[in-house]
Amino acid sequence: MERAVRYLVSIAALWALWLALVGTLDPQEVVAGGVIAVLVTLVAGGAPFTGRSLRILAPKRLAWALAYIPYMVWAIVKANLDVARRVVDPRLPINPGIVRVKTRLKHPVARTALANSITLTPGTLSVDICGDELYIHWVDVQAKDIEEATREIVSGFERYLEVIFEDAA
Amino acid sequence: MNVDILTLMNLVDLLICLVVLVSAIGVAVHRNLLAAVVFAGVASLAVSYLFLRLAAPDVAMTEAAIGAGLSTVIFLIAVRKTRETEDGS
Amino acid sequence: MAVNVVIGSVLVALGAAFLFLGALGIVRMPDLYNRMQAGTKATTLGNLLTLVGLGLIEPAWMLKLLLIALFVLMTNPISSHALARGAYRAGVPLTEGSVRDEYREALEEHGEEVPS
Amino acid sequence: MKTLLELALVLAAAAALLSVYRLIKGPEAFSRAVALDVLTLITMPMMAGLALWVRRSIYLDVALVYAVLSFLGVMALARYADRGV
Repeated sequence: MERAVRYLVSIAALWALWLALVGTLDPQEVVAGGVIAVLVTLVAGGAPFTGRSLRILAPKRLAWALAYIPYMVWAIVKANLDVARRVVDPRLPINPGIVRVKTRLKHPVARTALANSITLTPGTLSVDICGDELYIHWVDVQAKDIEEATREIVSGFERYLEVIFEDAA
Repeated sequence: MNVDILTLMNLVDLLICLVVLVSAIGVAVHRNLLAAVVFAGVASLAVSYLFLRLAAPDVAMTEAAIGAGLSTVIFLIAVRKTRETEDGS
Repeated sequence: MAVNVVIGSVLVALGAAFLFLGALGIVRMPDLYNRMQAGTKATTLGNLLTLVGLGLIEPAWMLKLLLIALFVLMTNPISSHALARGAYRAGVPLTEGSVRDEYREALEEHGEEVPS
Repeated sequence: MKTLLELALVLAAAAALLSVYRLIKGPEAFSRAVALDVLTLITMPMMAGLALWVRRSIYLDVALVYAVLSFLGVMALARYADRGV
């Protein structure tokens, strides 16, 4: 049962992607997209939605994911204004270094999303993940120790990503 | 400053031609093969834009697939299997 | 003049300005990692704004342009992360004025060789 | 509105010029790779703008293909530095 649902979700997602890319509802394209979506799903064994990640479609998680979008957009805009200010300033005010932070997230997808979010936000660029520690290049190092760095960089995203991806929350 | 859009586009085309020239020279002169691979990627990017400008989207798409995807990966595999600089270190 | 064309043009110009700032960043910054900061962030937003602006000017293409923008938004941080990691492990140094490097300490703790 | 689009084109061309400077100068191969990444991200909106100018939506597909494949190329470069392709 679980397996059949997974296959159906995969087929629907691939079909929707095909139709979005061709941009028409011409019957030819609809039929071709359906056939190719089924073939790809059978060959890949429902790979895009394996294991427990189907549970990501629960309403609470979707609501938090929707709330995450404006938060992220605001963070990206802030990041860019920050970069613009630093780049056009003739004195080039930077104070760079690599700091270490800790994350509570366990799920690999959640960690990937966290690293991506960190890269897109003000002055930080994730360099490596090992275990639950992230190494982050920071243009303007403010924090003195690992707790402060974690609070400044990671906590804001963790609050959302924990609900969206983790089981415990 | 009221520049006609056609002449502006032609100026940009000239700039892109210059980029092709510069990156081709870069491929030829660089001893570090990794840098040469990057230059080849830029050359194929610029050539792809020029094909698009000459109203040949299919050729541009092929150039993108071959130049940016396939040849970069194949060059990197070849460099890894042999050596990193032309002098042999 | 239609209002969507006006907003779209403004967004395209703004996005091009951010692209320019990103390129200026990679020229002015002193080392690879700082360059990558400017390059990744500014060009991602510039790309998003230009693509969405073009979509507003031509609403029929909005869906496809949004797909391209979403793809860029998801892959660009990954590629810059991978590039930064590879560069650090290949021995590209931080700039002179860097205040701290906890990554090197951790790598040395794990007994991994880092060329410098 | 045409003026704004012209301004955008000039800014994008100037950005391309700056990143070509970094491409030539770049002390190590990875700085050049960053310049390649930025050049790709500049070229994609230029391709989309070209699509708008000639009103052919197939030009957008070229930009999409370019986005996918340049990601692949940069990832290959990064993996090369790490432990081989």
